[in-house]
Amino acid sequence: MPEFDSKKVAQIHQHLHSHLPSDSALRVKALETLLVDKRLVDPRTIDAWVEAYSEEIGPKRGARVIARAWSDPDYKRRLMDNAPAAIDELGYLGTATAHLKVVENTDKIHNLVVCTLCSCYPFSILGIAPAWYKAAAYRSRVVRDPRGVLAEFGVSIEDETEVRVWDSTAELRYLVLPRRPPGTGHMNEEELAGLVTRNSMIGTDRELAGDAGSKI
Amino acid sequence: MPEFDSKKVAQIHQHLHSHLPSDSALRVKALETLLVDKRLVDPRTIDAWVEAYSEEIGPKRGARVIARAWSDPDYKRRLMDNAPAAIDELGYLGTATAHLKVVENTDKIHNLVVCTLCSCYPFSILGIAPAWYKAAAYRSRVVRDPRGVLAEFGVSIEDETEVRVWDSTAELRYLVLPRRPPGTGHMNEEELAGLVTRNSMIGTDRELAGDAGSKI
Amino acid sequence: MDGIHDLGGKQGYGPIEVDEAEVPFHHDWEAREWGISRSARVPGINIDWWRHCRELIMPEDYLSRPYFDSWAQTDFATYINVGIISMQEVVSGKALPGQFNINQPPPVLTPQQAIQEDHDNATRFDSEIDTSPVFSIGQQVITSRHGHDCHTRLPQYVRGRCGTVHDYNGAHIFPDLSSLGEETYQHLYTIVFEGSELWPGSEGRNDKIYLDLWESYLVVK
Amino acid sequence: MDGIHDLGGKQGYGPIEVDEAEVPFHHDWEAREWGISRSARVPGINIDWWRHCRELIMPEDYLSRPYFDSWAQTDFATYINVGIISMQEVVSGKALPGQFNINQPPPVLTPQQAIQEDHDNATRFDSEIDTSPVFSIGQQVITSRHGHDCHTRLPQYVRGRCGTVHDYNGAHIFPDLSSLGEETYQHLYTIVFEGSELWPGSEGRNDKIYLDLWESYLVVK
Repeated sequence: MPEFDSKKVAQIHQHLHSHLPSDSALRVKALETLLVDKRLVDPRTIDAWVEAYSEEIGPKRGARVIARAWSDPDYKRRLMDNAPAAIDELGYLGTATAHLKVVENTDKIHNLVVCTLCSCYPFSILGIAPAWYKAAAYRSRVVRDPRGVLAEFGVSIEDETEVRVWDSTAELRYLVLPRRPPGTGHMNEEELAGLVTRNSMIGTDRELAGDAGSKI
Repeated sequence: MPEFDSKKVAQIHQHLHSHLPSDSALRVKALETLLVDKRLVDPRTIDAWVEAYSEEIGPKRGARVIARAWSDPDYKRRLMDNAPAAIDELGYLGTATAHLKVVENTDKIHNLVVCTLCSCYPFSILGIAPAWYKAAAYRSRVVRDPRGVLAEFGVSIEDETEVRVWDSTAELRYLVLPRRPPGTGHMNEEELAGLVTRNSMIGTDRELAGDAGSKI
Repeated sequence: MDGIHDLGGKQGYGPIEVDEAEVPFHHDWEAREWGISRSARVPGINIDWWRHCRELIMPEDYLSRPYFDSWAQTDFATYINVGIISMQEVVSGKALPGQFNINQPPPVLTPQQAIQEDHDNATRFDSEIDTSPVFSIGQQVITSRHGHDCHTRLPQYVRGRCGTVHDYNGAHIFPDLSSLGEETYQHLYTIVFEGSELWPGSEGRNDKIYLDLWESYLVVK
Repeated sequence: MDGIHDLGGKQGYGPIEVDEAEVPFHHDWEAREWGISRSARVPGINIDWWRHCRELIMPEDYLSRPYFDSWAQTDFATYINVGIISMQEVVSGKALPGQFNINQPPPVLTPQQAIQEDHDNATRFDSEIDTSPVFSIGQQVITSRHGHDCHTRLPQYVRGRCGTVHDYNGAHIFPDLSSLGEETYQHLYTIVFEGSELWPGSEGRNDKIYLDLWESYLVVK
């Protein structure tokens, strides 16, 4: 059990600053080596997690949730009411999504998600967060100047549109439900999922194309 | 004339981050080389300033001011009323001291000086600021936990003593007038000046020894 | 703590890398660290304590080192703190005899089992509590003016500010105490702030900022 | 700007190097930079603009590089900004033909002349102005809740706080506009704050914090 002593940990960080190699790959290698030697983890299990999050768990899951919500009004209702249960209808409940909430874009509202204090992210439906989501520039700026940040992503927002920024300060996580692009009435769920970009589910993308191939 | 455009300067800093050598000595050498080549400065003039601030302009000046204030009640009155004029009686007016103020320690009051926003310092009477004065640790902590900072300097302050922290946010500068050590009634000004430490004039030293040799 | 991690509204961090390639991992070591973080857990190191340990990274390292690198450093720090890894072992780069190790081999998972475990990791952080929530939806509240020296989830940019209760989320584990090893629960609200309440020069911009805040962070207006 | 430079009260910066050797310069390059900063001035670069340019250094560089190194970088940035040095010249490390340079050789000073010039550098920043000061000594005031995007000398840790006017210092050049090239003057006060007004857990500690603040940073309580 830790002693929960901040001063000690701060000192450890100062020592690590001096004693760890400066190259990130070497640092992580050193950590893995020690943990494997001490039987705290098996490298094959690390492999398994890497493969799970490279192949299966990623933004494709979120896109399928969005496509179903677009296609099925009852599902959308369940998703807005109780997102964890609704995503689990597809088997996507998991790490960091037990308190998921879905926030819906409309013509008058645009939603945008951040975690200013660390980098909380709904892993089991969006996979690994993009590097920019975890970087100081995005975390610092998006709550103060969301429209400027959106412009940097190539998204222009009309002045009248309300911008809602969701700062994930607790264990709630947020998924943006983007607007269904016009002219997609004929598409099935799989085709619709192909229109959904990862960024549109974070809120740094807004106008989805109705005719594109898979984006994710 | 600059355009006073923050964004442009921020971009320049990003470019400098990539293009300047990482070693500080090389960076300054590169600056000096360019400025000398462009006739903006003569290296002999740089030498002269370095010598001035290595030999003549330094905390010895401040110590002489303090010693005179201890020895001469009239001088002390003038110093408290109008520090720039009083230090110039000794010829010590100069860079960053035109709006100097002196704050006096007593048995019940301890003064401590900082500049949280940059590192303002009364150069012409104390010389070059110590590295710790300019470092994030001192600047961040001393306004929040002055007694903790003092303890780190080996100075313990009774709970009843009022601690006054002076954050130099404008062009005013502060010089702490420490208490004259007991048992020094027989000393002349020069001997008294030898008792004054640099840190006591910043406020990170409090109890001066009455019998030591030169500290500065 | 008012640490370097509390980035909301801070200025000077430059442009966002919007053209980043859309791949889960940009380097193999990032993937390894992710895998380690998923599988090599240690009893007693809860998420709030781990987050606080990440906040305690030296500010210059926090800003200059890559994200997953800071996870690795936090893992090192928490393992060292509980005595599982020694600083000597960090320096030598290998496990030393006579130090902590476990007799039983660790579990071996297949990718399919990892996906299943991810599903089982849908941890809930809420709980029933005896007291009723003090605030109701639509009510105006003011946030605390102060933080404190330990872990807290009330960012500086919303301290001492007026907001409105947008939603009530049940009682959730209180991170300020959880990070000290104490499991207590408090009512958790979603509070909405007008941008103009938070930022100079943002009047009329039609921006709203939502945060999930615990009851003790709030006072009645 | 709410930049990395605004360090008052921020946490996580570790211990102070109290055992530092008491010498003016710890490295020759520090001395060179000091000498450059004293003698190689450029018209139009006033102290407030220069300070702001230092605040604009990338936060990771601001924290990780030595102090006088940040002066050199600020010099580079301000010289580049006015067109005296080009980025090309930074890369090549030498002055290139066809770029800015001056015909007349620069002045050559002896140490004694430098000491005299230091004396002449006792610049005053105050001026008579037409209006009377709004606040009087002993009066309670509240500081602005907000900063702004440019240079300001109202630190975050005293925003929206209640203090008392301790002293009046005449009208001084207003840095928020001076850093934009506009020379205006405002009444400048010394405001004293109780530690407990600023910091959690500091009740009864008998700490007072004094700051020199311009009139437009303050409102009547």
